[in-house]
Amino acid sequence: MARFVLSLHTPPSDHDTSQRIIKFANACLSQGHTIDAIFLYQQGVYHASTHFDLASDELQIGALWQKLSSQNINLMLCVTAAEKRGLDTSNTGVFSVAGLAEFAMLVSDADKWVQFK
Amino acid sequence: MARFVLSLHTPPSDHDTSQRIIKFANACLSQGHTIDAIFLYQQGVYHASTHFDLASDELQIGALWQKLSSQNINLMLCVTAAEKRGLDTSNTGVFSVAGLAEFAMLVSDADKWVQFK
Amino acid sequence: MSTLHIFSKPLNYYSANQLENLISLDDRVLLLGDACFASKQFKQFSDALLVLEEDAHVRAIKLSHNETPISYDEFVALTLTSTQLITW
Amino acid sequence: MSTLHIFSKPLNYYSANQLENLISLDDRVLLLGDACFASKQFKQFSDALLVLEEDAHVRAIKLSHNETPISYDEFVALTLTSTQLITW
Amino acid sequence: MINVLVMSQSSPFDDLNLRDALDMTLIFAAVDQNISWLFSGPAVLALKKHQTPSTVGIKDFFKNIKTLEIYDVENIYVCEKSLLDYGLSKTDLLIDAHTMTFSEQQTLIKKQHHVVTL
Amino acid sequence: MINVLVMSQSSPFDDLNLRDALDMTLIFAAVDQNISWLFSGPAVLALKKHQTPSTVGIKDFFKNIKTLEIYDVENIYVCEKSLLDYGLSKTDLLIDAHTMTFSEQQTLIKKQHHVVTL
Repeated sequence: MARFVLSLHTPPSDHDTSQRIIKFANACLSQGHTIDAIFLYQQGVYHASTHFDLASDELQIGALWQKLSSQNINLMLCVTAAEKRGLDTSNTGVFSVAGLAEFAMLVSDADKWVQFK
Repeated sequence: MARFVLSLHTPPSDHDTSQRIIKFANACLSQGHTIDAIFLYQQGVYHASTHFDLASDELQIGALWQKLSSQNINLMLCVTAAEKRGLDTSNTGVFSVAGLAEFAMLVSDADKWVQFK
Repeated sequence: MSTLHIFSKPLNYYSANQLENLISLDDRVLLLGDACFASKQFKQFSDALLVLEEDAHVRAIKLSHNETPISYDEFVALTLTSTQLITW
Repeated sequence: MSTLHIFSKPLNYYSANQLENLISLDDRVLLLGDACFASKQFKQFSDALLVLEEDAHVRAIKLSHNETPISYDEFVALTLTSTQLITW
Repeated sequence: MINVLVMSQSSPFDDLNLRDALDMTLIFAAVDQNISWLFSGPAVLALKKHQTPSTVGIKDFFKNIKTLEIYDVENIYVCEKSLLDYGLSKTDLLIDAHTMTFSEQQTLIKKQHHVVTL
Repeated sequence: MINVLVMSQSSPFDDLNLRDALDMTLIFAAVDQNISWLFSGPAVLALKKHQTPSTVGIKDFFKNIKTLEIYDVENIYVCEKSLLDYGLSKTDLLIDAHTMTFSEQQTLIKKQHHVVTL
């Protein structure tokens, strides 16, 4: 069984990439692989906002992250990327605030790093 | 004297476009033109966040917007664009929340609409 | 020992990248999202393109004979049998 | 009656847009930001390119003889003497 | 009444670009301006029939594009060359859009008060 | 110790892409991995000397690129063809980067455990 790290670089308005990283993550887990982290970087940090107001026919990305987090995946966001982009880092929902060093160490131990953008 | 509407489509992490729209706006005003609105649209809505944490050698975009707003310019953001992107629309600093219709009416009366991206 | 090259947009989105010079003959090319619309444009990089089946289906795209449909499970497996991954 | 075409990135960022077919001979082309690095690439659209002087200066770019430096005041004036503006 | 042209060049699921363009088009129609919408490059794929984004949880905005005619948005234009590039013919399209050569597109641009790229 | 390659293809002031790549490069050096950074396309312009973004209020990240050597980041590579495309020679560059042909770039990629595009 392999160890994965996934990074997400697109903002939450990119619904297509958002649904794809969730499905990829679920496929990893269902095959018995480990996901050491999903890391929000660049515009991806905005996924950790808690202020979405979406119609019911829109991709419910918050609920999808919630569901993933309940499977014990480490959902992280890059704190410096977030601070520069105006994300409220004191209120990041299911994502935990992390430094780039922590992420780099997880990547160093992982078998595969897959970027989503 | 002419009436301008400016729209900003890039996120606050695009420092280059950010400083350029501010300078263009100031040049308009110093020539005696009117700016009926600066409108945040698409990723531009994130400019209205109040949670930036920037080092002192970074572009101080918040202060620049503040200075523009003190010159009586209508700083607006598109509410639907913001809600979809997770911006906290109850706390948007010097920007006021507006609908696309309000913007379209301002454009219809303006001499020039300049996009910044 | 093959690299997996991953695209999610039509080729014009990547024009700066001089891709034709960086993709080896034995590399694999996987199309996701809106890249599925543009499989013809990617043929120059690989004779046998891999296409995420679900994304092609959503876009009403019928795959041609030298395009291999890939499930999410196969996508995961592909990353493990590739020595490098590049998401362009 | 000329359209002002505004660019802020090198030409490869706009490859989908079939620009050569949409820019008329009597149109004007203004380069901002990182487009200033790539003035040679934009020569095909207009013999006389306009370049935002401050952006070129920041990037240590020396303008050649058929590139006209433009101040912010001139940029504002240009938008008023153009019938259409297109920010690509 | 002023002429406003929305130009789309993004691929259909590139962020919300096509939906933003749709909103912009509808709103200018709603405030009684003469709005046109031009699709070129990969944006022409947003007019392709039978797409089903809701099966992956994404809003079906193709449904909304189909309603443009109801809202009196009649000036929908498609770059002829771009259709060719993506192997599409007029019968593959959701709506009855007018195809345009490049020179027709130039003429369209020259008629506008405002042109917006989204 | 693993091999990680950061690939930059954005123009210098395109969002924070070049700065994100710089951060990523420095952090992998800091956690003692064998990091390489390859500049191609308009990204090679981020190595051009004498740029002064601070005069327009933008952080001078060129200063930070110059310090890479201090942090033991030695594998900085530049696409030879891209330098040519932008009329740059090695003496125009901030730092002593190694130029690479496409086939050398392919070889570099094949040596990596992880490749990240930023």
